[in-house]
Parts: sequence; C-alpha cells; structure tokens
Amino acid sequence: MLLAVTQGLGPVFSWFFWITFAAGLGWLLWMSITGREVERRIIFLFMGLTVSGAVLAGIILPVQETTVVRNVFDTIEGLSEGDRVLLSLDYDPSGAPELEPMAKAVSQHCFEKKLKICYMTLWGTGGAMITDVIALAKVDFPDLVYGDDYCNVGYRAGNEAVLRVIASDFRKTFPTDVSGTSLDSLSVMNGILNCADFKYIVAIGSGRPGIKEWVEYVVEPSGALMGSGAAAVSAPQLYPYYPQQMNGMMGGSKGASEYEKMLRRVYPKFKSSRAQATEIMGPQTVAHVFLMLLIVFANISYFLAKKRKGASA
Amino acid sequence: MKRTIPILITFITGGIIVLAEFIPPWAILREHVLIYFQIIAVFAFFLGGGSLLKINCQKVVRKREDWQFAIVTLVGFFIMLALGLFKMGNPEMVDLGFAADLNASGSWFKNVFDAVKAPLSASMYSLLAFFIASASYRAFRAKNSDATVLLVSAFIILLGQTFVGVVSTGWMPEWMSFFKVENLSLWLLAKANLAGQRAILIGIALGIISMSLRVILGIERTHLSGGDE
Amino acid sequence: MPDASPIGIFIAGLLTLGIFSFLYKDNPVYKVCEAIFIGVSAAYWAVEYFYSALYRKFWLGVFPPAGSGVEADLLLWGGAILGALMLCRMIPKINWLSRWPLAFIVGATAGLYMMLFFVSNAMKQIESTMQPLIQDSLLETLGSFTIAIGTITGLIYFFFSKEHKGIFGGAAKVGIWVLMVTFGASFGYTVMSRMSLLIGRMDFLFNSWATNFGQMF
Amino acid sequence: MSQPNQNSPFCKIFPTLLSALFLFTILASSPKTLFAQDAETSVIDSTLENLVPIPARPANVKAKDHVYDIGEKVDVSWELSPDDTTGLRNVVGYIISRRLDTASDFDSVGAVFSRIASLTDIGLTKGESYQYAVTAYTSAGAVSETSVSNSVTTEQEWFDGDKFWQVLLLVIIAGSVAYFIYHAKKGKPMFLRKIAGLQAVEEAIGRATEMGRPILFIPGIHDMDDVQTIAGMTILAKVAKQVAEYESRIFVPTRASLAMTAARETVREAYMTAGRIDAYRSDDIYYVTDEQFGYVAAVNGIMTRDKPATCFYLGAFFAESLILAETGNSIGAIQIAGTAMPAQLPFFVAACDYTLIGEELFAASAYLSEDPKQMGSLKGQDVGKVVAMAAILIGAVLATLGSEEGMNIETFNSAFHAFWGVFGGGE
Repeated sequence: MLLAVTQGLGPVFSWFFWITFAAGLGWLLWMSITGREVERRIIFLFMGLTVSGAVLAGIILPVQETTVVRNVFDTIEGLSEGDRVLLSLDYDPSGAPELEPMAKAVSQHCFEKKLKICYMTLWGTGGAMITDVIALAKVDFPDLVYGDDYCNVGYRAGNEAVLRVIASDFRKTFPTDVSGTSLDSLSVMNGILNCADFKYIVAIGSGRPGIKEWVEYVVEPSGALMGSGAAAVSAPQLYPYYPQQMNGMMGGSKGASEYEKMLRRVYPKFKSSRAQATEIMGPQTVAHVFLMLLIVFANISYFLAKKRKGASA
Repeated sequence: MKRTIPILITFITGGIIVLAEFIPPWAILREHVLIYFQIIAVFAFFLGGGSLLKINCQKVVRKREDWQFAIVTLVGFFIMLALGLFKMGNPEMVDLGFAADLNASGSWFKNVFDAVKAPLSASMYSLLAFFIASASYRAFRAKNSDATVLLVSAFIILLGQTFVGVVSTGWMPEWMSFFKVENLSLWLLAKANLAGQRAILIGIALGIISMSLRVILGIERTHLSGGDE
Repeated sequence: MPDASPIGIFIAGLLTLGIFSFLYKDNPVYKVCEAIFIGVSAAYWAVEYFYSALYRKFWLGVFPPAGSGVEADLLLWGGAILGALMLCRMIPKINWLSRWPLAFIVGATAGLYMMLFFVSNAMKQIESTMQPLIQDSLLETLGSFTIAIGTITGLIYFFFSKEHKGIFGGAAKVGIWVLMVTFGASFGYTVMSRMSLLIGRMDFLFNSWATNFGQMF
Repeated sequence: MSQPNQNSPFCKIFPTLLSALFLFTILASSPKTLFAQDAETSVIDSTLENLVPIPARPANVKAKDHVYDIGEKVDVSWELSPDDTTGLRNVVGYIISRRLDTASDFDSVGAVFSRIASLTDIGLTKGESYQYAVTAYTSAGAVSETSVSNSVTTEQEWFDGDKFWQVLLLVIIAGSVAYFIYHAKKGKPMFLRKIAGLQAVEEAIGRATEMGRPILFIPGIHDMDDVQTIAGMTILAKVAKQVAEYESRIFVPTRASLAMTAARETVREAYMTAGRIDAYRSDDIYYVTDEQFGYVAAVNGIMTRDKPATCFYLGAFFAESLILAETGNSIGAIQIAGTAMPAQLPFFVAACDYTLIGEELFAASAYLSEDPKQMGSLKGQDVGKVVAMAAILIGAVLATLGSEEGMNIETFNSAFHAFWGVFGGGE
C-alpha cells in the first residue's frame, strides 16, 4: 500500500523530500558555524531520514564498472551451453544484504547462458541462503528443472576439511544432494569428480570458512578457475589473491551492483528484475556522503569554537 | 585444600593442553576439552537460567519497578522453551520423533524465530548505523595529532568508497595518480593499516602468552580463590 | 524470510519499530520488545544447547543407538561429571566444589589460547612481515618500508618497561600514529557494511511490511 | 540440520558404495558410456583400446610412513605417467588405492589431478602394514595399468618434530616471562610506563561513589572459553575490590551462564578480601541471555534506567561495541574499554574515554595488582617484542639482500629461506 503510494508520488515525493532535507543540512551547517552542539537525537533523525528517504525515493546512482568485477562476468559470459558452474554460498542472514544480490545475479547470468549450477555451502546457516537464492532466480526462470539445470548439495560439517576433500573427490563429501538423492541420478553432476571439473567456481562468502579457504584448499592444489564475491569488510584482505588465484572478485554491495549493471547491459531482459545491490548502493552512498558532511561540520564547529576561545582569552 | 585443588587443576589441565600441541598421541585431548566445555556450559545454564527466572520472579512478586515487563520475559521464556523442547508443530516429528530437526521449516519454534527473534536481532544490529553517525559527529574532531591522524585516515577511506571522492581527485594528472583518492585509500588499507594490524596482533599474542602463563602457574588466581591465602 | 506468514511479518515490523523507538528515548514499547527479546532468546539458546550439546554430543556419544556400530565414548562422562560439580553451587555446604570445573576451563582455555595465538598471531605475522624492502617500483618499495617500520614502531608503542622518552619516545609516537591510521582505516571501511544493515531494515519496513499491511487490512 | 541416521544401512556399506560409485563415474563420464550398452560390453571392451588411447602407467610408486603423527597417515608418491605432461597428454588424474598386506583387493582411497605426484592417506591404524596402487585415468574413461608400491608399516611418534622451532621460540618467550616473574620476586623495583586507562580506574570508581551511582562492568560477550573473558575477570577482581572498599555498587550482567558463575566467584572473593562480605549481593551479577543483541538490548536498558556513572567494557566484543559505548556516552558515564578484537578497537577509541589496546588488556590486571611477580611478567613480554622486532629486521634485511628485486645474492637468499622457515614460512 505504502509502496504503491510512494511509487505513484515518486518524483513529487522525492523532490519535496530532498528540498526539505537540504534545508535541514543548511540548518545543521549554521548550527556548526555558530558553534552550537547538535543533540545526538537530531543526528539520529537525519541519519534515519537520509536512509529512509534514499530507500523510498529509490535513488539509483551511476556505477563505474571495474576490471576486477568484469573478469567474473566475462568468464561466465565466455562459457558455453551445458558447462557446469559451482556456486558456494558461505554466509548467513546477516551477510545476506550484501551477498545475496551477487548470488542472485550470478545465478541469473548462468541460467540465461544455459549453464548448469551446483549450489553448496560451508556454513550451517547457508542452507537457507541457497533456498532463498534459488527462489529468487526462479522468478525469471520458472521452468528450471531440478537435477537437469541445477542442483543443491547443501551443507556438510567440517569447514576446511570439506574443501580439502572435494578438491580431489567431490562425492566423498557430497555423495548425495541435500535431500538424499544420489549425485549420479542428477545430470548436472554427470562426470563431475572434483572441483576442477567445474568450468568455473564462484565462492561468495563473508568470513571463515570462505574465500580465503577456497583459495588455499581448492584453487592452489587443483588449479581450478575461481571467482569470488566478498563482504565489504573482508574484501581488502583478499586483494593479494587477485588475479593469480582468483581471476575476479565482487567486493561488497558495490561489486554486486557492478555485476547487476553488466548483466542488464548485455541482457536487457533483466531490467525488469529487481537489482537489489544497485538499490542498496544509492542509499549507502547517500549515507556515506552524509557521514562525511557530519565530520566536516563537526570540525568546522570545533575550529571556530577554538578560534573564538583564543580571541576571548 | 579448598584453595589448592583448583589451582592444581588449572596447572595440570593448562600444562597438558600446551604439551598436547607437540605430542601427537595427545592431540585428541584438545578436541575433548572443547566438547567438555560445551557440556559444562549446558549444566551452567541451569545456574544462569535459574538466575534469570529468580530475578524476574522477584520483580513480579515484590512489585518492583517495571515488574510488568518481567512477566513478559517470563511468559516469552516459557512459551519458547515449551515450543522448542517438545518440538511443537514440527513436521518432521511424524517420521523421526525427537530426532527431528529443531529448526525444521514449519515448526512453531522456527516460526517464532522468524517473526520475533530474527527481526529483533536485525533491528538491534542496525541501530549501529545511527550510532556510527553520532560517534562520527562527536569524536572525529582534530583535537590533537593522534585524533587528526585518525580523522584523516577515516575520511580518506570514506571518500575512496564514494563517487564524490573519485570525482574530487579525477583532475589529477597521471604522475600524481598515487594521490588519487581511490589509490590512496587502497594504499592506506594495504600498507599502513596492515602494519598497525600486525603490531596489534603480535602484541596480543605476547599478552596472551604472558597472561596464560600467569594463570597456569597460579600467580593470577583472583578469579578462583581471591588474593593470597 | 521468503516463506514467512503475513502475521509473522506484521509482528516483525512492530518489533522493528519498537527497537527503533529507543533512539528517541527509553519507553514502554522498547521495554516490551526488550523483555520479549530476553525471554524468547534465552529459551531459544537453552533449547539449542540442550539438543546440540546434551542430547547429540553427550547422550548419543555415551549411549550410541544400538546397531549403529559407533562405540560409546566414555571420556564424555568426564564432561558430565564436571558439569554436575558445577551444579553443586546450589548446595551451600559443597558449593566450593563448583570451582573445580571452573578451574578446569580456565586452565584449558589458557593452554589452548597460548598455543593458538603464538602460532597464528605471532609466528604468522612475523613471517609475513619478512619481505624484501626493495621492490620493483618506487611505490611498492615505499609500501614495504611502511609495513616494516610501521610494525616495529607499533610494537615499540606497546613496550611496558621502558619510558617513552628520547628516540624511543619518538618511535613510540610514530607507532601511535600507525595505530591511529589503522583504526581510522578500519572504521571507514566498516561503515559500508553497517549501513547496508539499516538499509535492509528500512527496505523491510517500507516494502515487505507496508505491502503486507495493505494485504492484511 | 537434520540428525544423521546412524542406523541407516547406508552408513555401513558407505565405503564399498563409494569405491563402486567412483569407478562408475569415471566410466560414466565418457560420452559413449559402457553402461549405456550393457549388453554389448564385451564387444565394446575389445574395441575400446582402439577408440580411446590408454595412457602409460605411473611408475615408481613409493609409500612412506608419515612422520610426526600417531601412526594414521602414509605418504604415497609416484612418477607422473609419461602421458601426463608429455606424450598423449590425456591424463586428467590418478586414482590411489590401498590394501592391507594381508588383504587381496585394493580399495580406492582418493584421487588427485594430473601433474600431482603425491598424496597423504589418512585414517589408518597404527602398526599395520599397507600397500598402495596408483592408476592414471583420462577424461574419456580410459584407465592405465596399475603400479603397486612397497609395503609400509605405520608408526607413532611421541614428539612432533615439525614444531621444533615453535617449541624453541615459545620456550624463549615463555621462559623470559617466567624468568622475570621470579626475578621480580626478589624485590628489585621495576619501571612501568603509565597507561592512562588504568590510572583512571580508581578515579572513575571514586566518582561513581561520590555521585551515588552504580558501576557497570561488562566482561565481553564471550564465555569463559575465551582468554579475553578471563582477562576481563582478572580486572573485575581488582575493580570489585575497590568498589567494596569505596562502598559503592557494581552491576555485572553477563551473556553466558558460565561467565556469570565466574564473575560471582570473582566479586565475592574481592568483597571478602576487602573485608566487606556482608555488602556482597549475588543478584547484582546476573545472566541475561545468550543472544548477542538480546544482551545488548538489555544492557542498553540497564544503562538508561540505572544510569551508572562508570562503565567498563573489558573482554571480547563484536558489533555491539559502538552501540554500548554510544549509549554509555549519552548517559554521561566515564567509559573505560579494552579488547583484543582489532576490528572493534576503532569504535572504542572513538566513543570511550579510555581504551586498552590489545596487549594492554592482558597487562591490565598485572598493572592493577601492583604485585611484583605479575609486573615482572610484563617485562618478559617486552623481551618477546624485542625478539619479534629483531626477527622482522633480520628477515627483511636477508630478504632484501637475497631477493631478485634487491641485491640477488644467493647466499643471503638461502639464509633468508632458512630463517623464514623457522617462523613457518615457505610451507
């Protein structure tokens, strides 16, 4: 209901909102210049308005494509029909806002290219994440057949040990899929003996075990081709592995939104699908800018106060 | 007696666990210790949960301030406990009995988890965004050299993540590319930040070695039996 | 929560708003949310621990189901005995016995952490810092000098038994700056993922919840 | 996660099934699978050699007992098949199988990729003799002849020789800590630099007493199985003792039941030492909930309602660090924080009055105790720092002299690698 209203009033609402908001910022600046402290609840109010306004107005900001993300996209783009891709979703609900869009976009891309996906996870809580991603992908591809177009082998306990084993023998750890069906009866897994048999591995993870472990225990011993999607917090620590051990990486919502952009550029049919990360990026950038303004205002206020003090002394 | 035995237990377990690192046949002890801990923690929950119930019951009985909310806590606790322990509404109960997955989709336990616990957790967590704003406004002021370094470094990283930063230094010629915000922030993260992290991590390791040694040798024992005997 | 029921979403939205109300000030609505949260989550973990540790780890460990071929792990009884000693706390006469499991845990933790951190923090970090100072490019060379000097001055800051005076004091001062750069950088970087949490909540309120609201009434 | 059904007959025949499955998949991976035309197996069998080139077998298979284990591992190595990197180049991997000396059949134990010539087999029994066989296979499903290894008997060792350098370095550092502990006992006074956060402790407690408001102490959100929580408890002991002496009041809500028990023990003992056991209230130290943010919600409530004048956050913290510190700030409390969680330190530094950074958290109780033995241990830590700094310097200089980017002197290069290896480098 509210959604419909805001969508209908979109442009009007958004103009009205931002003019008010700009006025508010002006007031904040004036308060700083006159050296008055602003109560923290007013800061909270601004923060809330910034984010909710940006979410409601659906701000979409231009995204710059970077090579490190494009490499993942191009690799999948270069695969041919029927190739198998392994998608490992190693995160939990708290990592989902950043990582689910990546998993969704990569799935959409693969299904569009008629590639077959095998989903797995190293996290106990990842099973639910896989279910969510498959549900999201099925919106655009309602005719997907389980077993022929994709499969889900789910979770096995053991963290790094799982990786160590599947690097050489996939079925030793995953003899069956998540519901107990033997992998032999799934055509997706036909002839897949180990991780290197997948044409591409995409590991999307937010911590440990995650991308670093994939590199150490799978890519390095087996030479499998891997790309990754990392939470913003852990992305900096993973740069050393690029481009030798992983040929591309999506970092945080920004990386995900780049991927979404590329997908829509090449396959316009996805323009109607929800670009979750791109939607997050707008509010996130606005919030960032607001935060930087706050820091600037605070320092203006501080310096002017110090000057005044010095003058009066 | 009452004081010496705990110190002896600490000494012996600590010593064995350290040695087990180097003696292959003992390695299994390290794994068992972790399981022991989990089992002890469950028993300890009787004490913790007991204290929770006791304090809330006292509040209700003595009609202390906010006693009404204590009732809410108690009711919530017992409802959730019953839903979970008896696995109510769990669709897997039919086939598996009490071996059913506790969090099976459709069970009442999972439903309450989704409708109550998950949103409460997420909301509490997201308050952090507000507190980041108020902390930035209050604390990031160039009061002295330390604070200035902190401020500048945080600001560069923040800039580097938004298009504002990229645009603001986009005019720089090629030979100055190092000072472009996106490069500068990457350099800060990969080099200076790394150096600081390493110093902290090495320091922590030394602190833990010294602290553990004090505990194992029984010099630090205030948590067990007070000061000197 | 793709399969959440409308009532579930409705409640979730109310609770979200209740928690947010704390930002204005402490109020009865927040108190109710807090009370529910404490009660429900304490019971949640009690049940979770009961089934995972007591039932699966301990009970199935010492009494494996007949015919499963798994041998009973008698060592697990040790944990149960220590756990039972813990409960002695409730009996005043022998409550001092509860110090034994505590002493056991403290000793074991000290032993485990000592080794774990010595290897993963100290050895590993020292090893990674041993890089050639001179690199291919001037920039990389600058970088490796920064890492080496930064790490060493950072450590100097932590010295306890030497006064921060003279050259040593200067080095310690550089060390503090290195630490401050580190703190600033990780603060700036963490902000990004924290914002997405709030955006996620707002998205829930404005989209899922509001839509659901419209459907319910 | 559902409970694995241990009664399932599947578990029993699992190993057998696995090997069968394994062979099946190798064959099934061929586009013209043998099984598709089961009836004509013999015909195809004879023509297979013509259709699919069979790789040469891997030679010289060796089995060796894995050193420094409990007799459960064997290292198997072989020479690559001549058709792996050269020749037909059709080898995609090797299958390794094993048998007990007494048994007749080999069971598959694993597979590796092409270009790999070794495997460590695990899960063996101490004192048994094993024999290994290695076979090369191609993507088309062709399998080479099998090479069989020597027989090997597994042995157990009593010292992990791989960790020799670890032991030595640990002995140096722990030894110097121990040395200074007992050296300090002799009463030689020792200099310790000031740590602002710790000097503020007494003043902060005094302020709370004057204002007639309580003190809040959070020993982190981990349980007693984290050494940071133990560090928090040791500081709690000192803080509680002063609180008892000042006749103030301290609240310790905990996130774990075990931590609650330990905190009660600690505070009770502190009150006893201060001679004020009558003022000890066990209900001021209580368990809230194991849920991270449920605990935070409760502590926020306590702060806004009881308005503590001083808040201590000493232990392991995660995302809640800033939520707690900002709420504490809003009620005007003096806040002293300390953690060894590098990711949370910036938030404490920004929002608290004093922050103990990493190592300082572990040193705090020694500082506050004013016990020469404990203070001596800090000097031992400094020796550790000297060792670390020296190692970094020596390593960096050797690397610079030896590396290609630097001077490229071979002697230094090998010296560097030897030195690097001591710290676990190059593995």
